[in-house]
Amino acid sequence: MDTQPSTVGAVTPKPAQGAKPTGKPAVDASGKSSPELEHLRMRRRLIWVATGGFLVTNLLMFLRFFFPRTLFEPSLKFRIGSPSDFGLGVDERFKQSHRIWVVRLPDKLFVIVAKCTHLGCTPNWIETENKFKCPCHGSGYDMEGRNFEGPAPRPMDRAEVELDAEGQIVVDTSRLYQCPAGGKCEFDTDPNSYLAMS
Amino acid sequence: MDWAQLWHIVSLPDNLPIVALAVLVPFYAWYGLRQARKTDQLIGTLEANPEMAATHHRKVHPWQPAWAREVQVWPYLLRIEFLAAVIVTAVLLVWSITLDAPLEEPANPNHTMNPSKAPWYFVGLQEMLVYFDPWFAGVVLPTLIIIGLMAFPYIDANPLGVGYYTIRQRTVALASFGIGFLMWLTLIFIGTFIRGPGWMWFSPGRTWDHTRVVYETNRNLPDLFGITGPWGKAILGIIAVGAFYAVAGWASHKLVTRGSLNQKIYERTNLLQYATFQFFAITILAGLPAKMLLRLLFRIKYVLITPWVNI
Amino acid sequence: MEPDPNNEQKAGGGLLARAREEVKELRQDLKEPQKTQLWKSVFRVKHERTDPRTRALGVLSNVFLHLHPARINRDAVRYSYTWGMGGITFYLFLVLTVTGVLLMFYYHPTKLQAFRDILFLEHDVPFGRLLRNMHRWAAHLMIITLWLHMFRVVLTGSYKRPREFNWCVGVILLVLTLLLSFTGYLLPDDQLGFWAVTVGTNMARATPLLGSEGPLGPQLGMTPFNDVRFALLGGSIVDANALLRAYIWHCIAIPLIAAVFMGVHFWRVRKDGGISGPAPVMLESEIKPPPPK
Amino acid sequence: MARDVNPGADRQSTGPDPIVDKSLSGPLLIAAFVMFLALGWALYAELYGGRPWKNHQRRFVSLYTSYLKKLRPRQLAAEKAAFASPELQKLEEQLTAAERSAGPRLSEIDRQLTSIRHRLAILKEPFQDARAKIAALTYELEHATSANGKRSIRHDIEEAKKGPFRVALPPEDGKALIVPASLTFGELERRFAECKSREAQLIAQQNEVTSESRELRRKRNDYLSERLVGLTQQQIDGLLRKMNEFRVEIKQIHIEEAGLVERCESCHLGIREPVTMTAADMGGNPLFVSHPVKDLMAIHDPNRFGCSPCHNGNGLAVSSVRKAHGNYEHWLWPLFAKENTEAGCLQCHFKDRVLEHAPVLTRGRDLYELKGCAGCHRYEGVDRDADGVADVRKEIQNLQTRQKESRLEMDREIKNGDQANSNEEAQKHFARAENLRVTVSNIDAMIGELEQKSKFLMQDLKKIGPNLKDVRLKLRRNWLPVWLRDPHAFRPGTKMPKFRLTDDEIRAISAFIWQSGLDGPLPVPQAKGDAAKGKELFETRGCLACHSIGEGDQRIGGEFAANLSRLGEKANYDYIVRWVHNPRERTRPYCPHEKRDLGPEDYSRHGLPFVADPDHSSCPNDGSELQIQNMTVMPSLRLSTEESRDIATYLMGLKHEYAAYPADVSYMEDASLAARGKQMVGRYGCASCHEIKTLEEAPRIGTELTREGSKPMEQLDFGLLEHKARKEGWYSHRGFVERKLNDPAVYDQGREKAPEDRLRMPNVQLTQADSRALTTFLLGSVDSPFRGEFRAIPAQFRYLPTDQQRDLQEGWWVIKKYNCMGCHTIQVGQKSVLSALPRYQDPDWKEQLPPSLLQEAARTNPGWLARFLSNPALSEEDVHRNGVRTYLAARMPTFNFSPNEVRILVRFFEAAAGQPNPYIALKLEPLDERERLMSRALFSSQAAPCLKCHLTGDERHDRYATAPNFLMAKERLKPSWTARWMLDPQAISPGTAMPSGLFHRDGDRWTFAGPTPNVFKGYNGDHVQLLLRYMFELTPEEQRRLTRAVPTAPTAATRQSETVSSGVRSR
Repeated sequence: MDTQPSTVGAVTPKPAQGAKPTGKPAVDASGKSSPELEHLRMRRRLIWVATGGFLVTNLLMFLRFFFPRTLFEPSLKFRIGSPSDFGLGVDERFKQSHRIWVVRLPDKLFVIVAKCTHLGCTPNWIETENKFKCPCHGSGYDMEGRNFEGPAPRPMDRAEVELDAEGQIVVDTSRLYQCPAGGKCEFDTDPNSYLAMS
Repeated sequence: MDWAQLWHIVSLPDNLPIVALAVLVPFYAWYGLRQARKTDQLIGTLEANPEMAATHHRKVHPWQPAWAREVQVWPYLLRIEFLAAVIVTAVLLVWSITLDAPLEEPANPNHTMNPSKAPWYFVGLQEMLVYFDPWFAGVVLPTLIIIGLMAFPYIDANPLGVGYYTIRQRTVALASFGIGFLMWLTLIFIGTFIRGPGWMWFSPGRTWDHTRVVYETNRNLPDLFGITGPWGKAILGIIAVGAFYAVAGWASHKLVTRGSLNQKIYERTNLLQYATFQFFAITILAGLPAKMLLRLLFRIKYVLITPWVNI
Repeated sequence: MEPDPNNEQKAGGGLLARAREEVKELRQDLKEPQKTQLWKSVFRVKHERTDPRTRALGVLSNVFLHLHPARINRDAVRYSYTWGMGGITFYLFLVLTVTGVLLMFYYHPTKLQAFRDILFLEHDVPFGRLLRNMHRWAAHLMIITLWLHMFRVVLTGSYKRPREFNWCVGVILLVLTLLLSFTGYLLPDDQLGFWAVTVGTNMARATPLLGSEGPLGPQLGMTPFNDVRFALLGGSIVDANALLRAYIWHCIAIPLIAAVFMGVHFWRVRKDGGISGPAPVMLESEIKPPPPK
Repeated sequence: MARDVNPGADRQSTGPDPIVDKSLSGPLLIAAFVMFLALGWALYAELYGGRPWKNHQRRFVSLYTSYLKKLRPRQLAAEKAAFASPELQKLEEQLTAAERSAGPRLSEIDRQLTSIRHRLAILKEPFQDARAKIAALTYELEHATSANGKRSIRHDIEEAKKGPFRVALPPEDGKALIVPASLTFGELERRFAECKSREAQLIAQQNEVTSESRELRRKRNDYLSERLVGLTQQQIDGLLRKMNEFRVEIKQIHIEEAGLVERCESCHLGIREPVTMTAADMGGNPLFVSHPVKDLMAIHDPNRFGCSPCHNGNGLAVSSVRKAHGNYEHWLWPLFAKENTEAGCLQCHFKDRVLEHAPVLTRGRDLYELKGCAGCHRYEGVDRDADGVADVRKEIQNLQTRQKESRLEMDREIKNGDQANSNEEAQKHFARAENLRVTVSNIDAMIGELEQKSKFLMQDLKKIGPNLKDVRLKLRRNWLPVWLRDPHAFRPGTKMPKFRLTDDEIRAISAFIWQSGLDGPLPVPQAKGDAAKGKELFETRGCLACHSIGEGDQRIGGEFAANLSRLGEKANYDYIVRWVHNPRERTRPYCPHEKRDLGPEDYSRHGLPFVADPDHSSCPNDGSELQIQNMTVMPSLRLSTEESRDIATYLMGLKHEYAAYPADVSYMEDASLAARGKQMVGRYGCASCHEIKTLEEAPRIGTELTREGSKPMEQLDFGLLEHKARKEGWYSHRGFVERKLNDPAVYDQGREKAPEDRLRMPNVQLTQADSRALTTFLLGSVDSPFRGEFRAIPAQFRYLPTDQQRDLQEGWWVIKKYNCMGCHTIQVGQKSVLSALPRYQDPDWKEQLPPSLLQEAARTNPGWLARFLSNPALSEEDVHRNGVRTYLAARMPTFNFSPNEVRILVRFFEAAAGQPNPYIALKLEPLDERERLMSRALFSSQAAPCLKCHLTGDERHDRYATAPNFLMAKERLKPSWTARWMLDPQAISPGTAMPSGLFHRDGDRWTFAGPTPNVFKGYNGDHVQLLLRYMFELTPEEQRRLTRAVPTAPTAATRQSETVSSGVRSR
């Protein structure tokens, strides 16, 4: 019944108008189809493809648009120097700037986030008793940040550490490792939670 | 002849629209008027033999009785709309890829750009500032233009020429609008291409030199007659303006009532309509060019001088 | 036309046969989606037959298309008559809206950030430059097409009774478009925009009665701090406030107003009997006496 | 079409319907296709077209990787070599030894640690579990409401604490058998705590035991790192790894607080790499080189300062080079050209006179003063003395007005007090009056101070050119016009620029100059001297530090002052003698108040002798401060009249015989010409460099250049060349300045101008390098970069010098002003002009070079230094000699520094040597009799022949002495430094003749290296300290006693031999 393929051809790109998106065989009333009609149907397909492609690509562009190439956020990754800069024990150099302690044990080095696991106060390192003591509610942690007194539910979290190309330690405080009481302890198990020292 | 300069101005991204206008407007004018001419011929023939007029389908477009008088919007109109959309998109894309939108120095109130121009579609107004005081060029005039445009259909009492291109049936309307449109475009062209640093007049192809010096002393009409007293000035001004309105009014009346059709239309026009028409015609269509010429040719700044307003 | 699956299943199905049936059905649907319930639910009309009625329904029942009548004067589809400028203008408005909204994602209307944001758009936002250019050029193009539209309307005398009011609406739309473009000009906060706007608003300063430098303005106690220009800029100079105001006018206020007027404009086109022509010519001899007032 | 016809319309069709039967698919297809292509284009532009950095980064990775690979083996070899070195071997051995010694204890500690940790591990689980349980119960207890509820919970807690907790602990001694124990919570906790603390102790021990080996290891690493140039093996590997993990992206520095965004490193990827890479290293691609000056990067860390604050350019832009470098008209801060980079420094260091890392810029500043630009073009902070005078005058006025006001106020208060109707109110008023009286007197004091200051400033006020009031006394009349026509021809390289003068202009000017000259009192007529002697003197006294002599390639000497090769052609002998004898001697004092030169008549009118010197510096007529000396920087060399005559004779002999001068210059007496001449002189601003009668207060004629670098382009007048400039691409500040400097008249080309409107700037002789330096300086002179909305160098970048740094810069102004560096070495690596002269290449003359002042203040007592600077002769009567090093031919001149400048200089030297200010001498306790004997013995012993070289004041001896007199040490030197000096002079000033190693370390004291006299037997004090104390309480008679003890002064011959043999001669 479609005796005017051209018209349909014209409108196919707007499927929303309820025409047939791709022409079903353009056969006129008497059922015979002609090469001319075939030709038109071909065109119609091409138009459909071009326009459709255009719209789809636009959609993709639209999505890409929302991911700018650069950001202006302060980075939580920072260098703290090379391992040889840290003697055995707790290093308080970065407590002010980044709220972390760097702990160096004979066999490994790791970074404790200076945040009491009880209510989030900043504990103090007490050299003489070699333990961390939280001023707020008296939670106590040993030099590895493991809680042994007070209300703290679990050891202090540790930040991810790794060595970069030039042998500098890179700390990433956005990646934390926890050791919940009773739960699975990520310390030591996860290779990124500490640096092995020879 | 400084071709580089010329090219520089013409090729400024922000001036491209004006270049486009320069092409499009003439084209469409021709495109429309061509049809108008056809129609007028048809009208001519039909006026000539009434019996043909009685039977004729009265369109320039071909028609056969077997053809439907109406067609489906879907698809016959929509397909055209779609085509238009596609073309515009393509054009816009290419344009946007090839030409970057201008971005100049960060805004700096302490450093005036020379020349500092309004956006091109307002440059016409800025150009008017040369001929009139800001309060007129910048405020009154635009308002008048807008009002004039709005009043346009209410003034036009011509019953003929609705829905087809024609000239002979609508000379007055077309002429008045045409003049206005043309004037607006001309102003834009002058403002963009002719006006250089210091808003000085640089004929096309002349180098825009911000150190250029020109001798321009403007005088006021009264000075020509050596009138100094404030009253004298005011009176002279009023006389001059009055005279202009009288003459221009008379002339335009003669024009508007030429020909039998115009005569008929004039008769159908009531006083209010006619007065408004005359006011706008004289003030904007005649007044502006007149003042511009006075200024450009005879370097006359003000005609009417009063303690409050000068024109 | 296709056989009813239920019969077949009765005929002696077994799961396999049934499944085959399902698949067959699915294929059918894919071949003729118009038949599926989903399709029907979306496009309220049956479309299997392309007869005038269906097509008319197609237009009328489609929210985007129902601005159009179902059928129009056979010659009105001729480009030679319409020039299509009105439609293009509207299309450009849509383009501007889309690109504009996208640009807003990366733009802060503050003195410190505005310019930097433009640089940011130009240099690393994906497609940022393309979008910005499109936005600007579309704006220019829109003004051109607008004028041409107006030109055509005058040439064909389409503003005449009964369309006078719609013409007025059109004029308002013209003004709004210019304002839109103008307010947008300041947003990059560069010298071009800054001085363009300064020049533009300085004219407002000279408004009679309401401007601090206009005739009779000072006499009425107009100062740079209480006149029209101040109201436009939110200050006596083009500064942070002006930027913010331009931004809000440009992105929210004026587009809304314009949209409303556009609605009216299109609505009136329909109500005033579609576009004016091409109408059969009328002859001087056929002028009827003026209608009684 | 059936369906388009209204129902009932006849169906038979006629011809195709142009609307209904036309197909649009053709145009549609094309349009859609075009649209699609356009989109493709857009994508390309987005992904590649506008993103040049993508390719750059890929190229960089490949280039850098290959470079590192090349580097690797080289470094490997270097490391091998370093390891091979004996020192390192030694360290290694020590290290292994230390580790071995620590070994057993360590292993013991480790064993204990492991066992403790094991115990802990066993204890931990039950302990923590119990603790958690108890904590939970406690919580319940706290929150329980009912009394018996609490009771029951308490009970539970008790139960919980009882345990018993069964733990199988291995015994402390770590024997294998395990005793299961059942404990209560208390015990459990106790043990846990014990273990914890034990562990801590052990770790501490471990730490302490390993400390030595750690120390050694650190040492070894340091040793390696300082021996190894460049990178170590694993560093290189690290970098290679980095390259493998390299991500192609915009590299950005974002400095939040400064609002700075720098993406330069998206393309300049090599800049911060630890390796130094030249373009050659990176396949000839200059884009990837590392920053040329690593030290600068160290001071200005890019992470804090970014790039564009120094280099300009658009840090945000990455889409094209043009945009990124800001080389387009709409970017106001285009990248500084390579040869002018240092301009960037000036933006923050605009107050600094000398910048260590910016030689070009510093040279630019020097030239600005040297060539007298400052004469016509004001530049903030350059003409310090003149500005200073003005400021002081203003300040004084303000103070005076304030004083008047407070006086009036005071009277009012007193009146009120008298009329007060209550006693305490009166008291209040009188009290206020009292305070005011104090204020008034304070102000008096201040004003006095300021007047002093202005006096000093006037003393320091100098002019670039000679005083033209003396032309008649000094010059040959017919020489003047020749000079004016082309100074560069007469004296190549002179400061005097070449004005483009027409003949009659020259006539007029010379006429005016000549007639405005003073005609008396004439210099005293002088007898001829001995030219040969004069030559010697001229070349040895140090004149050549500033002046040059000889022409073309014969030219030797400094560029600071005039080349005297043709002096004979222009000058008047008597005047030259006077000048050489004392250049500051002024013919007539000038009174700035009356604006004229005073003559004898003014003095006689008040019955005063016609003398004007620092003590008689006030005007006899109105008492205002006079300008009593010639405003020249040339100092007095304290030459005797004979010497002056000799030198003058020598100089007058220098002339071109063939030089011809116009015979008839009678017009120079023509008064009418003079009038015109005065206009000319005013117009060309001669008075800004010269003193000219009636034009003393003439204002500057040039534009101010303080902000030249940031002037809006259209304010630079390119004249008719603007469009040429645009076409040829030098329409920029740089282009403008460079061309202007090379040809000051260039922007008049093609302009129709009356002579008096033409550009006045004269041609200055500049080498390519010089004009580059000046351009750099001017480009950097920008409007305060800390203002401005979009691009501002944030305030926290501002350079805030410490007091010492400020003192340094202050001092540099003076040092440059008087060209101290002509004779002395003041900056590390800087060579004085003298040291470059042929004469001083001979080793024997090297001895004669003026001292290097690198550590001056560390050596000398500031008080003494001040005294020395203001009077280098250190004596009022016999002045024709050096104060300290009488043996030097070159003479430290008398500069007539004002106390201001003396203070500045002393401060400078103290800052340069990092000395605390003020200096407090430390007290040396006096010698007792024995010690005096001992030191006397040592001094006069053959082993330590100090007095052979050090001056003693004895004529015969001093002829050969080449070291300062010990008598001076007491007040001149700082004991601490002297001690260091005696120990190792070579370390302090390499190449000095004073021998090192006179003493050797003996336990905690220094003892004399040579054989000590017998008196020393059983003395266990420090010999250096001993000598030091002796030196610092040395008296003339003591010295005389010594000299008597020492064998008679050696003959020149012996001296020579000794010089060679022992070289025991101090500087």
